[in-house]
Amino acid sequence: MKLFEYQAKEIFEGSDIRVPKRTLIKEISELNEAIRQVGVPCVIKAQVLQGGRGKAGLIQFAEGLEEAKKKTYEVISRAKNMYYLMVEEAINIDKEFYISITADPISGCAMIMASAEGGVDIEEIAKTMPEKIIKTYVNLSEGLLPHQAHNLLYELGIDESMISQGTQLLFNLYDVYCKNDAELVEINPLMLTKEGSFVAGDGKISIDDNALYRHPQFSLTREHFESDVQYEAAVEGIPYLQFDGDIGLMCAGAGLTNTVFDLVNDYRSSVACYLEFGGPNYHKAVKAMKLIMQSELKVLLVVTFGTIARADVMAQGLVDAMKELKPDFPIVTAIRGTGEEKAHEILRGFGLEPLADMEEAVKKAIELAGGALVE
Amino acid sequence: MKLFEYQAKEIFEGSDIRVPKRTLIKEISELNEAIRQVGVPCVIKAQVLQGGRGKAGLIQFAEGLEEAKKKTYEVISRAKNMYYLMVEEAINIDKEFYISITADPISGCAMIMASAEGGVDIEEIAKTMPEKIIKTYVNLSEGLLPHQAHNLLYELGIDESMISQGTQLLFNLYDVYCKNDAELVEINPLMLTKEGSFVAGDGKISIDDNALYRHPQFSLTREHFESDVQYEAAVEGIPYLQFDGDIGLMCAGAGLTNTVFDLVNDYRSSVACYLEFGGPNYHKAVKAMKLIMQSELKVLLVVTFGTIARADVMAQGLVDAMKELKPDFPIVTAIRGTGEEKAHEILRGFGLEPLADMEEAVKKAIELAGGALVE
Amino acid sequence: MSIILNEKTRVLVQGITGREGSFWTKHMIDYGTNVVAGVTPGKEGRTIGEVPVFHTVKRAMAHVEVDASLLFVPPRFAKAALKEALDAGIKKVVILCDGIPLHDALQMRSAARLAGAMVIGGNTSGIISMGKAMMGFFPYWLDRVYKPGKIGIMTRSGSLTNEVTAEVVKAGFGASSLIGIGGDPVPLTRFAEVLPLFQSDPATDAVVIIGELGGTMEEEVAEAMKKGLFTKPLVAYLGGRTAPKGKKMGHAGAIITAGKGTVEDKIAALSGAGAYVAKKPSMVGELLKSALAKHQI
Amino acid sequence: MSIILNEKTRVLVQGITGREGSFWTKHMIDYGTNVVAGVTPGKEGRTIGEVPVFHTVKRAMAHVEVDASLLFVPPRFAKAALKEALDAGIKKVVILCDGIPLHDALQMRSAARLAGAMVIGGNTSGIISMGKAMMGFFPYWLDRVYKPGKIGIMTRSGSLTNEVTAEVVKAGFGASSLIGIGGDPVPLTRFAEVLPLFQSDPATDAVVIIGELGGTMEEEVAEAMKKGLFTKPLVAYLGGRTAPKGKKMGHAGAIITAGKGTVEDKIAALSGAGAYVAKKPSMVGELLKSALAKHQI
Repeated sequence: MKLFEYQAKEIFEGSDIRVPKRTLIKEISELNEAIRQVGVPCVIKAQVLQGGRGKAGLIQFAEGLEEAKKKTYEVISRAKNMYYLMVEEAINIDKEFYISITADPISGCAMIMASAEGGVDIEEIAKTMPEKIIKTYVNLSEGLLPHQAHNLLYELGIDESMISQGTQLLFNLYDVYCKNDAELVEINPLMLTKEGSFVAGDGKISIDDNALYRHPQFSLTREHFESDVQYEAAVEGIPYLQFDGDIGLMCAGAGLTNTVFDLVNDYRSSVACYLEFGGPNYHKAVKAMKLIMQSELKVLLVVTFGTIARADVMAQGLVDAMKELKPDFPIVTAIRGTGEEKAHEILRGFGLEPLADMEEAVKKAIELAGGALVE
Repeated sequence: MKLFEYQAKEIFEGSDIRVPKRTLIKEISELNEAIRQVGVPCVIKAQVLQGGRGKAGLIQFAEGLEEAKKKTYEVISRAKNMYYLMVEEAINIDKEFYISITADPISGCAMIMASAEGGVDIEEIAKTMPEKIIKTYVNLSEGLLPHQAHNLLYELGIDESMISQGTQLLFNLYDVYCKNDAELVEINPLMLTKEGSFVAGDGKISIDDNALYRHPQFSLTREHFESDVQYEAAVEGIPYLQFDGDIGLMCAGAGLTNTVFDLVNDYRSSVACYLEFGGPNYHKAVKAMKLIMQSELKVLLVVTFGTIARADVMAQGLVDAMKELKPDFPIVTAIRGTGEEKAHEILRGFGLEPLADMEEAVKKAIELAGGALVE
Repeated sequence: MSIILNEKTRVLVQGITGREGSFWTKHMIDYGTNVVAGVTPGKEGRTIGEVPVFHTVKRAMAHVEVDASLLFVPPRFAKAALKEALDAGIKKVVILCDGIPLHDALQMRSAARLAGAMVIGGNTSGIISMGKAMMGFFPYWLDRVYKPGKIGIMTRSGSLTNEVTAEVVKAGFGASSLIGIGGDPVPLTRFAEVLPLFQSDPATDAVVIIGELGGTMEEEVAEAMKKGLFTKPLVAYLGGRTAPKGKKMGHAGAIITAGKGTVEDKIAALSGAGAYVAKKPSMVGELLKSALAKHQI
Repeated sequence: MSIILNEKTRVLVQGITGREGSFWTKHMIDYGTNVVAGVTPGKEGRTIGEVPVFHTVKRAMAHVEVDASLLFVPPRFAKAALKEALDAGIKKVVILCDGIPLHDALQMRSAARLAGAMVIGGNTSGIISMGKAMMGFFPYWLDRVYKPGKIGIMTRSGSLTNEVTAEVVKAGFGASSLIGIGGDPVPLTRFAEVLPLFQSDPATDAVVIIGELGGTMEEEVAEAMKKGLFTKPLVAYLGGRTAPKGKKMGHAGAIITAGKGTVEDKIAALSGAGAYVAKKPSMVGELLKSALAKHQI
């Protein structure tokens, strides 16, 4: 679960990481009061989850109130699915750094990445100048050790006078990573002010969905999703992605769904939506169909090859869903695995032709959608 | 630093370990009110640090108010150096266990010891029936693991219905051990009530003196010591023990002091007090002498063989102390090590004969104290 | 021969009395697996089939010898259950559950390495040595998929495994051992760590890996091949080739982040190391045939 | 020959710029110790004598090779400093400071074992290989104590070491290596762990241990002797024989608790294993002579 910048900065503040003065507003009428609080010059920042806000014009600098108004209108006009705007004091920056903590699956450690090339796209630096990224591995049972922080900071070229504050910052950020079961915590840019303070210019935190039960303070709300249907699917625990193609996928098993996704694209057709109802969701065909029917699609393609996720249960669910919801698009099925004979019987009984081969099913779906089979 | 039972039980309560209802009183006039609060039958418990309170008659059971008064008088008359009495509800006991956590220096783990033979002297059980003590080793980086708690409890023969509460108790006790940098936490007896609860019947906690800087909530107070002089010495950071013999020891280095202690005893004389002014205290001769002079002693014996603790500094300190405090007992010295030539010069200059041999010094001291040299 | 598991391996099942645990324990025994004991705290004295249940692993091992443990426990207890198995000295563990918290998985990976144990999972159907034994849940009754043979299979995806393995069988082969390393972002054993076992297994002629977008495990396989640590023919199928960047594609591990984990990169690495990469599952059989043929020349 | 340390051992000093650290570094160099670098965060670029100072161990080791590290840091930083040394791969560490918190010491003991490192201390004067090198503070200018020879010495007590070693020298001997394992309740290396080094050291003919009440280290020595792991003559002097039960006698490690740690028990164990136990320091010399004489027959 990705948090918004304003949420990340609240967490930072609670862990003694300095952040700029800022106010959250919902509409332009609140701008005057916001600027009174944070002062000018200021920065107007769209609170949306997408990356690259700077390039997209969703972060704007303003010298005074009038400019701030103009920039706020600009940001509002560009942002999609935005609930809040942040008005933040402009910081007197001396230098910018990058810092993040993620998981390193090979060592089983937390990995701190830092770079003196802050404020820019870290993926770009990782590709073009990997030597400019300093990596430190922290064993979770041991925690971050002082000498690790020192080595990292000295290697970044931090001035002696800032080592102690930098060490504290690293400990605080590591604390945020651990306490919140984070997949990612990132400060980019980490600003070193001319007055000699480290201040978090931006904040990204992503909480591990599997650990949300340990953190009831975080809950997925509508704001975290691009559309109502994605929000509904998430609440139901069904992996669901929306695209704008022709063929709806309702498959069991992530790997299989990805494969069908590739096949559809390979044959130059396109995916309308991606719904994965395997594992614990295999009996949720009706709910899945309700979600699917909120997309625009030409054909629904159902592919499974299950073990615990029984073919007959899924087939019956599909039939029930069709009876109840009467979808108006054609449905192609390749439902296989445990209970497949019974599944095929159920499908035939409802007038659906049960295919046994995935590729055949994909081709059939594309044909029904009116697409060409160009490989 | 050893805590009193009442302090241990406060800590237990703060960590969700159940303890009986209890009230602390300072004098007999508060007894009525105390009993009104905890009810009868009750237990009167002297709050002193010595072990074996039960055998010493410092814990007494009373059926009603009158008996309680009588027992309270008894306890008061028997207790030395007591500041508080605890009046505690009597618990309906089904079974008693022993449980403690200490350090295991070999493995570098915390060691949980438990026994179904609770309420009695665990050292006795350790000697006579070591197989009745169950030991579990906990790596501090990992913490106590659920299966360790389960194995321990099943091995103790705890009923299935109490495993979950027992597991929680172990986690809470381990928490007390870690959070307080304890050398020892002990519950003996750990009472299993007829109503099916684990209740801490007694509580011993000893905090590591070296870690007290991390726990400013604990401070050594006069109550922790048998005498004013021991308290004073502790505040000064000078290891000091009081005995009732003839010869005062003021030596540098713990090992050396112990050796002199043995020699004095071997020669059938006796030690009046044990003061160790080596290490960081080697320049504190005047303060040491002030402490020593509060004991009754016939001769003062000063033995050192120092490296950092310079002989000349200690000799000068001793001379300064004699000038300032004018002790009325004879002083025998064997001050050696770094700076010994200068030290001997200083001592001679003040009319003291500087001996070079420890045994010779011990013998001389005993002779001056009027003791016989019987080996 | 087979790797990790055979019909003699003495298997313990942690969480044996749960619904899935007891159901699949019976299937495992039916398939030939030597299940010697089960563990569920509070349930000592019961039996599942003829398998005795104990409160703890330590208590079970006071009664029976154990070579490997299978964890049928919910994700939030997986870390504790693994530590219990490792503490008892068990060196092979399979963890099935999906949804292990990331930070737990990191600590589990650390603990497993420290203990020198091979811990497979989580988020997997488990491992199966064809015709001999299985730890996990596989529809072994589907004989168009679960057929003994000489192809080693490693997979990050349960559902895709049936699909791809069916193609292997369709081409006239069968499997020696099938190792589901699971779809989590921190698999407790990685492809490249299983590879040496297949290399030294005389019953394995070639290996099929079923990978997907995300992570760097396929690149590590390529690395191992380049170093000459694996010299048998290797065919790979990788799902999610056309997946958009930054989206979690079903599996938590299937995400492209920090510019890493694209299937293009993986294909390039594997092809560069001499592996055969199938564009779709139906190509796996043919590639295996030609790989084996070339290898014999 | 000598154990752990000789004149070639490349020694790093952590906390080198402190008052004690810089003072004793000069003495160590004067004695012949090969001090190659020092560490104090924030002090990189300085020198102590000719020894360069670095911010961190890692940075020091980017410039010089290091075999052993000596910690001149206050007790509250000892754990962090040790972990820094271990992380950098240093396998020999001596920690001098008195007052390491008990829970820190436990974790340090765990960490040292995990790293396979020999960590000596805390609460010790250190170690000295007579006439060659020292890590710690010894008044080596007292030649009635610090004389090279063929007796290995291990001690829990700094002050008593001078006293007892003087007796060894008085009897006509000298020391090969003197290892101060320290007076803490959790010594990071125990007597019995040093013993094998003396056993295999051709320059050591016999060993003197200077023990005291508390703990079980002397009993472990007896155990090792019984098992035949140490076969050279061993003379022990143990302080605190007449100490009352339950009182801390100076050293935190010198306390009799849970019925364990009495000197009587230790004497019985050592005598039973064939060691010679001196009742007082002045007997050590004579016992050594007769032990060596008997051993030659």
